[in-house]
Amino acid sequence: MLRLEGIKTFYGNIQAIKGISLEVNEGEVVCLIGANGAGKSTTLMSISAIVPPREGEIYFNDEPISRLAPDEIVKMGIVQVPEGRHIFPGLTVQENLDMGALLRRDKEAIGKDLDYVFELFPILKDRKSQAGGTLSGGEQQMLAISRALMASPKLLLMDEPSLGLAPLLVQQIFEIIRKVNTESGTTIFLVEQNANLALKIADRGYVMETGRITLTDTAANLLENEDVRRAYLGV
Amino acid sequence: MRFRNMLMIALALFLVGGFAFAAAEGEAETIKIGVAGPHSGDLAPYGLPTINAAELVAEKVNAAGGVLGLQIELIIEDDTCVPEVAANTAAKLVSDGVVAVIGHVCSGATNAAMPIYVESDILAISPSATNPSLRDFPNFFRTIGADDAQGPAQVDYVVDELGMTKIAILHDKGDYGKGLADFALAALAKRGIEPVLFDGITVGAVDYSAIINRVAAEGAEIVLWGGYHPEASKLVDQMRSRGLDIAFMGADGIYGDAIIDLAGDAAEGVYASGPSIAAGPIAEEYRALHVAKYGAEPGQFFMQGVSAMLALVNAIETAGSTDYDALISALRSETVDTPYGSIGFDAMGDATGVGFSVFQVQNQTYVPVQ
Amino acid sequence: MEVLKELRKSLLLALWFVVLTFPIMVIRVNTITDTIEWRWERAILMAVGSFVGSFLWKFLLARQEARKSRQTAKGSSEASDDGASAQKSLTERLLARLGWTRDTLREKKVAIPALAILGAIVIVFPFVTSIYQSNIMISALIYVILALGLNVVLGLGNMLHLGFAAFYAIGAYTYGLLNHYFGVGFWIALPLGAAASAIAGILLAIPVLRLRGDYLAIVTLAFGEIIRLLLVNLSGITMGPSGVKSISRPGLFGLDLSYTQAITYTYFICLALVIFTVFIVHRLENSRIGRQLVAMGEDDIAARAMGVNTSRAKLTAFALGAVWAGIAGVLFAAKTTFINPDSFKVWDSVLILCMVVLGGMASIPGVIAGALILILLPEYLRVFSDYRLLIFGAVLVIMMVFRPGGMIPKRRKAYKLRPEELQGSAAVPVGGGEGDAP
Amino acid sequence: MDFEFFVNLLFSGLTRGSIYALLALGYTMVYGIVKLINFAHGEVYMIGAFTTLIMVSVLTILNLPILAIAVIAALVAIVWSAGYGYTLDKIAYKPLREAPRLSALISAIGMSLFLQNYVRLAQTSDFLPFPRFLPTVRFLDNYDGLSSSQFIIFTTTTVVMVILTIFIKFTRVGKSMRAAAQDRMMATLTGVNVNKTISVTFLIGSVTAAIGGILISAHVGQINFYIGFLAGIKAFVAAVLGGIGSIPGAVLGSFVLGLTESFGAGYISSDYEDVFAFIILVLILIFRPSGILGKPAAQKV
Amino acid sequence: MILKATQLSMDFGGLRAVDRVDIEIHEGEIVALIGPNGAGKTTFFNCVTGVYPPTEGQIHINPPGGTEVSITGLKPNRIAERGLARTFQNIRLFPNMTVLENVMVGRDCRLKAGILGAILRDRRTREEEEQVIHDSHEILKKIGIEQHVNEQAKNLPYGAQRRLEIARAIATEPFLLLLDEPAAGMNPQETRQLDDLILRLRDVEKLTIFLIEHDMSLVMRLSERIYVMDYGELIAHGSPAEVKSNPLVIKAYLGEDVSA
Repeated sequence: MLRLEGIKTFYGNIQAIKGISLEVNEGEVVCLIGANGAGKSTTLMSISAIVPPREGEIYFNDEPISRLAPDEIVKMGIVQVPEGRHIFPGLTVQENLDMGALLRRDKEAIGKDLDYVFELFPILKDRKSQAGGTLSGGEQQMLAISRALMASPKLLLMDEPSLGLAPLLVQQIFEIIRKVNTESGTTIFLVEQNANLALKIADRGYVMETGRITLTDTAANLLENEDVRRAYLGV
Repeated sequence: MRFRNMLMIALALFLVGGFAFAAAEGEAETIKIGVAGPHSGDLAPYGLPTINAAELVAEKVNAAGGVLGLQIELIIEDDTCVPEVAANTAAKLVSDGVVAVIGHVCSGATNAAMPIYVESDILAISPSATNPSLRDFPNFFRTIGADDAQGPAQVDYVVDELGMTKIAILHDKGDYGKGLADFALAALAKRGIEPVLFDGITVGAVDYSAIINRVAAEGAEIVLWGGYHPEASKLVDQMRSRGLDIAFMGADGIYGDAIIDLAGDAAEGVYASGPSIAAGPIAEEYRALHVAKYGAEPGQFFMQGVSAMLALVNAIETAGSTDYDALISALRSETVDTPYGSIGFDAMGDATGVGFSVFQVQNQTYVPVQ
Repeated sequence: MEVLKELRKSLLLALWFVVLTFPIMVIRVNTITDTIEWRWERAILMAVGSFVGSFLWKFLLARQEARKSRQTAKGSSEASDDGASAQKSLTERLLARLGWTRDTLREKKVAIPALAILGAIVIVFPFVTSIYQSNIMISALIYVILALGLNVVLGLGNMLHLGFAAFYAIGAYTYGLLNHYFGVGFWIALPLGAAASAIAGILLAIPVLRLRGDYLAIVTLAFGEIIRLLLVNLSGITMGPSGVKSISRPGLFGLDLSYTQAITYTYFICLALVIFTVFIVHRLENSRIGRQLVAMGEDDIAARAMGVNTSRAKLTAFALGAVWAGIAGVLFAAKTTFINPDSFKVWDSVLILCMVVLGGMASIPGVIAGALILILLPEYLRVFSDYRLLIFGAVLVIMMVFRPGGMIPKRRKAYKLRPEELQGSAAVPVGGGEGDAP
Repeated sequence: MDFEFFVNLLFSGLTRGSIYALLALGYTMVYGIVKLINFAHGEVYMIGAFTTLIMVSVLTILNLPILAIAVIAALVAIVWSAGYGYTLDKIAYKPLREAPRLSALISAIGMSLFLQNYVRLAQTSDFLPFPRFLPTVRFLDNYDGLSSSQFIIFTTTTVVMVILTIFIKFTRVGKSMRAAAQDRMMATLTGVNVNKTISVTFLIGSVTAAIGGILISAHVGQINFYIGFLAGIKAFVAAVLGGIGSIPGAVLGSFVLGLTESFGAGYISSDYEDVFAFIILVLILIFRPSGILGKPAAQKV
Repeated sequence: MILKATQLSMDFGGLRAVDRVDIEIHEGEIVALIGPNGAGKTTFFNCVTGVYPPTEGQIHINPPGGTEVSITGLKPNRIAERGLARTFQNIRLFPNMTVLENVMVGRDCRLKAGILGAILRDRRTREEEEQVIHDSHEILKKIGIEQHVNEQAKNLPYGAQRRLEIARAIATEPFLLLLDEPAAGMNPQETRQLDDLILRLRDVEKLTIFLIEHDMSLVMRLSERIYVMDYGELIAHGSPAEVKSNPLVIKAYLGEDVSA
C-alpha cells in the first residue's frame, strides 16, 4: 500500500533521513521504533509532504506521491496524528473534529464517523463544546486520533500516541488503535518509543537509528531480539 | 577583514558621489534660479504650484529674450519640508550656482536652509513661509504676510466686526498653524479676552468629533483655525453635519478654492484672512496660462510664487547684474506689478502692499468682507 | 512546450496587472474640476512592463533557488568545513569576478594600498567635491552612527525597536536647547547629549523588560511618538513645532569659519565620530558584553540559564544604542543649525530600521553600507525627482525578496588559536556522527 | 460638561473605534496566520478609497442614480482592493515566508512606500473632494451630538464584524483560517492548503480595509494618497493593544483606543490625544504583555 | 547533600505538574530522574534552575566547601552563578554563534569585564579574554568537539550539538550539572561515548550529575541512584536494582510485561 524507496530528507543543512526504504501493506499495523531523534517523526513528515524528501520516491498504491502537496496527500487518504497531538487549542472539540473532516463533502458519512468516534471515546461527546486547549493530555490524544479518523483515512500515520499518557490510558489507546485497524480495516503506520507496547499490537516492525533502518522483522521476533530488548526495552 | 569589506563599499559610494558631481559640470551660461519646496510626500500640494508658477514666469521671460540677455534656468529641488533635507537641498542649490531661490515653502525648512544661503550670498523669496522669526535672515524675502500681522488682523475682525468674544482657537500643531494660533492668542490677550478653548488637533486623524463636541460644550461662537485647508474642511464639514452652526475662520492656509472644493456646502460662510485678493490682469493671465499648460486650476501659493518670481526678475533687471548686494537693494527699493497688485519689500523682507483682508465664502466663492 | 507555458503564464500575469492597475493607472479623475482623463497608453505600458518584469522576476527567483539548493547540498556533503555562514556575501562574489578571494584582501600587499587609497579619497572628498556632496555625506555619516547604534539593540540584542528616532531627537534637543538657552557649545553638548539619550534609553527599557517581539516594537514606537509629541506640545521649553533655530555650528578654537569651511569641518568631525563609533561598537561586539547580548537575542532562556543577566543586558543594549543616537542627534543639530519635531517621526525610526536590516543585521560593514545607501540613494535619485520614493520603495522590496539576509550578512568572528592548542588530541573519541570531516 | 457631553464623546470614540477596527481586523488576521506586520495594509485602505472615487466619477458620466453609483463603485473598489491585497502578498511576502521576520517587515515597508507613490504619481498629490454619498438618517436629525455618517460607520462596522465572525466561525474557509493561525503544521496535516488560506486572509483583510477606506473618506469628504499611513499605524496599535492575532482583541483594542482618544481630547486636551492613546498602550502592555485578549505565549523549555 | 528540594510543587493554571517532590543529591553522585513523558521531570528541572518559580516548596543548595543556602525563586542567571548548570531537552544553543562563542557565553558569568573594559580593552580585560578563549578551547577538547571550534552551532551534527550543550554548561564552572535527556537522538554507539563522557565529568572534573533520561540502558549503567516520577509525583527512589524491580515503576514506565 505504502512504499518508501531510498528516501533522503533534510532539515536545512542537516540530513535527518539517510536513505530509507520500507513498506506497509494494506490492513497491517506496522511500527517504527527507535530513539529520540532517530528520524522516525521525519519519516512521517516526509510521507505527509510537510518536509518533502529530497531524494527517493514514496508510492501510495503504486502511485508516486512525493511531489504532491500536503492537502493532496490527505485527500488520498493518508492522515497523520502528529507527535504532541497538536490540538487546535482555540477550537472546540467539535470544531477540531470538523477540521478532521475538512476535505470531505459526504455529510451523511461524516455524521456516521462522528458517531463512531463518540462511541470510541464517549468522553469527547461530553466535552463537545469545550475548547481543545482545556482538555487533559489523555483527552487531547483521544481527540487527536478522533480528528484523524474523521478524515476517514485509508492509512493512518501515528506519531508517539502514548507520549505523556498514564499507563492505563496508554493501554486503552493501543487497544483502540488495534480496534480501529480490525473494525474499519484502516492500515496503521505507527511510530513509537514505547517499543514494548507498540510491538505487541503491531504485525511488523522497523528499527531506526540515526536516519537509517537497521532492522526489520515481525513484531514478535523483534520483541525477542536481544539487541532490541537491550536498546529499547530497557532490559 | 570585515573592515576591508566596509572600506570597499565606502570607496564605491564615494566614487559614485564624485561622478554624480562631475556630471553636473559644464553648461552654457544662464541665470540659475533655484526653486525649492516639498515636491514629494504629503506636503507636495503646497510645493508643486510654486514650480508651475516659476516655470510659467520663466517661460514668458525667456520667450521675450530673457533677462539681461540671458535665459533663466530653473533648478528645482525637493526638500519634502523636512529641515535636514532642506539643508541638503540648499547646499545643492548653492553648489549648482543659483543666484536666488524661490522658496522654501515650509517655515521649518526655510529656517534650516537660510543660514546656508546667508553664508553663500544667495537670497531667497518664499511664497509661503510666514513665520516671523525668518526676518532674522538679512537675505530673506516673502510675498506673503507674516503670521504676526495676520493673527491680530483676524482678532480685530472677529471682535470688532463680528462682535464675538467666545472664541475657540484650534491649530494643527505644525509650525505654521501653531504659530498663527499663538499670535491670535497674544492678540486676544492684549484685549483681555481669554479663548474658551486653545487646543491642537492631530493632522490626518479620521474623525474630529471629540474636539468638535468640546467646542460645542464650551459654547464657542467662532473657531479660529491655525492650519491648512484639508484639516479645516474636515472640521467645518464635521461641525456642520453634527449640527454645530458656529462661525469658522482660518488664515491664508485655507484661503483659496481648495477648501470650497473639498468641503462643498459646508464651506459656506467660512471666513479666511488672507492677502488681498489676487485679481486683476496679471492674476488672470497666469491663471489662464496655468490652465492652458497644466490643464488644471492653479494650486495653493501659486500666485505668491508668481509674485516672487516676478519680483526677482524685476530685481535682476533693475540691478543690471546678479550681484547679491545689488539684488537685495533692488528688491528693497523697487516695486513690481504682481497678481497682488504693486508690491515691494521692507527692510525685514516682508512684502508691502499685500495687506490682509478678510474673506468669506458666499455662494461658493471667497468674497472680501473687509 | 515549457517555453509556451511560461509565455502563457507571463501573458496572464500581464493581463492581471493591467486589470488590477486599470482604475488607478488609466483613469485620472479630478473631482474638483469634474474631469476625467483616459490614459490608455498606460495600460499598454503596464502590459509590456509586467510581461517583461515577470520574466526578470522568475529568472532572479530561479537563480536564488539554485543558489540555495547548492548551498544545502554543499552543507551536507562537505559538512560545512568553514565555520562562517554558508551564504557567500555580495562582496565575495564581486571579488570572485576579479579573481580574488577574501584572503587576497587580507594580504597586506592589497590591504594597505586599498586602505590608503580609501583614506585619501575620504580626506580629499570635501575639497574636490561641492559642498552639496559634503553636506549629504555628512547626513549619511550621521545616519551611519545612528544605524550602528540601532544595530546594538536590533542586530546584537535582536530586539525590534521602532522608536529610535526619539533618542536621536533627545540628542538633538539637548544640544539645541542648551545652546539656545545657555550658549553651550558643541563639544560640551556632545557628551551631554549622549548621556541624556542613554538615560532615556534606560527609562524606556525598565518598563519593557518583560516584553518581547512585536509587543516590544509597538511600545518603542509609542515611546518615540510620545517623545515627539512632548517636543511639539511643551512649546514653552522646546519652542514647539517652530523648532530651535540658529544653533551654533561646531566651534574650532573660536575661529570664524565660512560656510564651506564649517561644512568641511563638520564633515571631518562626523568622519572621526564614525570611526570612533565603529571602533567602539566593534570592540563591544567582540567582548563579553557583546556576547551576552547576542546570546540573549538568540535564546533568552538558554542565556539566562548560562548565567547571563538578561535584564541587565537589555538595559545595556538600550542604553548603548541610545548613546549613539544621542551623539548623532547632537551632530544633526550642529549640521542643520535648525531642528524641529518633524525630523523625528515614525518614518525616521523606520528608515533607520531599514538601514540595519537591509545592510545585514549585526554586521558592521553591512549596517554602514545600508545607511550610506539609504541616505545617498534618494539624493542621487533626485535625477528621477518624482519617482525617487517609488523607486526607493521598490528597491526595499526587491532587496529583501532576493537578499533576505541583507547585503552583507554577518559573519561570526573566527577566533584564531595558537598552533599548539590546535594540535592537542581529543581525550574522548568523537561520536559526532557522519557530519564530521574525515 | 454634563451627561450629554459624555454621550457625545462616547459616540466620537465609537466612531473612531469602528474605523480603527475595520483596519485592525486585517492587521490581526494577517498577523495571526503569517506573523507579519503588514505595513502596507493602510495603503490598501487608501487604494480602496481612491478606486471608489475614480469609479464614482466614471459612473457619474453614465447618469446613474447616486445610490446605484455608490453601491457599484464601492463594490468595484472592494474587489480591486482585494486584488491588491492578494498581489501584495504574492510579490512582497510570499517569497519571504521562510526568511527572517524582519526582512518581511522591511519588504512591507517598501511596499507601503511604493503604493503611496504609485497612487500619487498616477493620480495626484492634491486632496480631492470625496463624494459624501452616505445617506442621511432621518431620526438623527433632531439630535445634534451625532451625525448620520458616524451612525452609519458604527452600524456598518458592527455588521461587518458579525458577518466576519459568522464567516470565521462556521465556514470551511473560516475554520481553515483559524486552524492555520493556531497551528500551521497541523492545519496542513488536516488538509488545509495553507498558501490558499493565507491568500484568502489577505483578500478578506483587504476587503475590510477597503470598506473602512470608503466609509471614512465619505465621512471626512476628502482623500489623498497619504491617508493610509497614519490610519494604518493607529490600527496596528489597536491590534496590538487587543492582543495581535486575536480578532475580538482587535475590535476591543480599537474601541479602547478610540474611546481613550475621544475622552482624552474631550476632557483634557486634544494636544495630548495621541499621547493618551500611547500611554494606555504602554500601560496595558506592561500589565498584560500580550495585549488585552492575547494569550501569553507559553514558552516551552 | 548539595541539592535538596523539599515538597516542591509547580502548578500551571490549575494543573499540578510537579507535586510535593522531595529530592536530595549528594556530592559526587550520578543521579537519574526517570518517568514517562509528561511526568513533570523537565518541569522539576525548570523549577530547580529558576526558569519557573515553584508554586510551593523549597530548594536548597550546599556547594562543596560552602554553606547551605536557599535558591528558591532566584532568577536563572543567579542560580547559574551559584553553580548549577543545565542542558535542555530540545537543544537550545545559540544557533548563529560559533561553537567557541557558545562556550564563552557559558563562562561569561565568571568574568568581570564591564563596558569600560570592553571598550578600552585594558590588560586585565585582554588577559581575561585570552583566558576565556583558552579555557573554552580546553573544554571543547574535553568534550571532544574541538574540531568544530569556529563553526556556527546550527551547522553542527546532532550529536555534536548535544555535546556542545554540555560543554557550554560546564563552562559556567558548576558543581552540579543537570542534564535533560542528554542521550536523546543518539545511536547506541554515541550513547556509549556519552557514558564515558559523563563518567569522566564526574571522576575527573569532580562534578555531581543529575540527569533526566529515557534510555534505560544508560540510566542503569551510570546512575547510583534513581528517582522515578509519574504524574508529577515521586513514585519511587533507590538504586537501579531496586527501582527496576519496583512494581510501581514497572507499571508506570517500563510497561507491565518487561519484568516478566
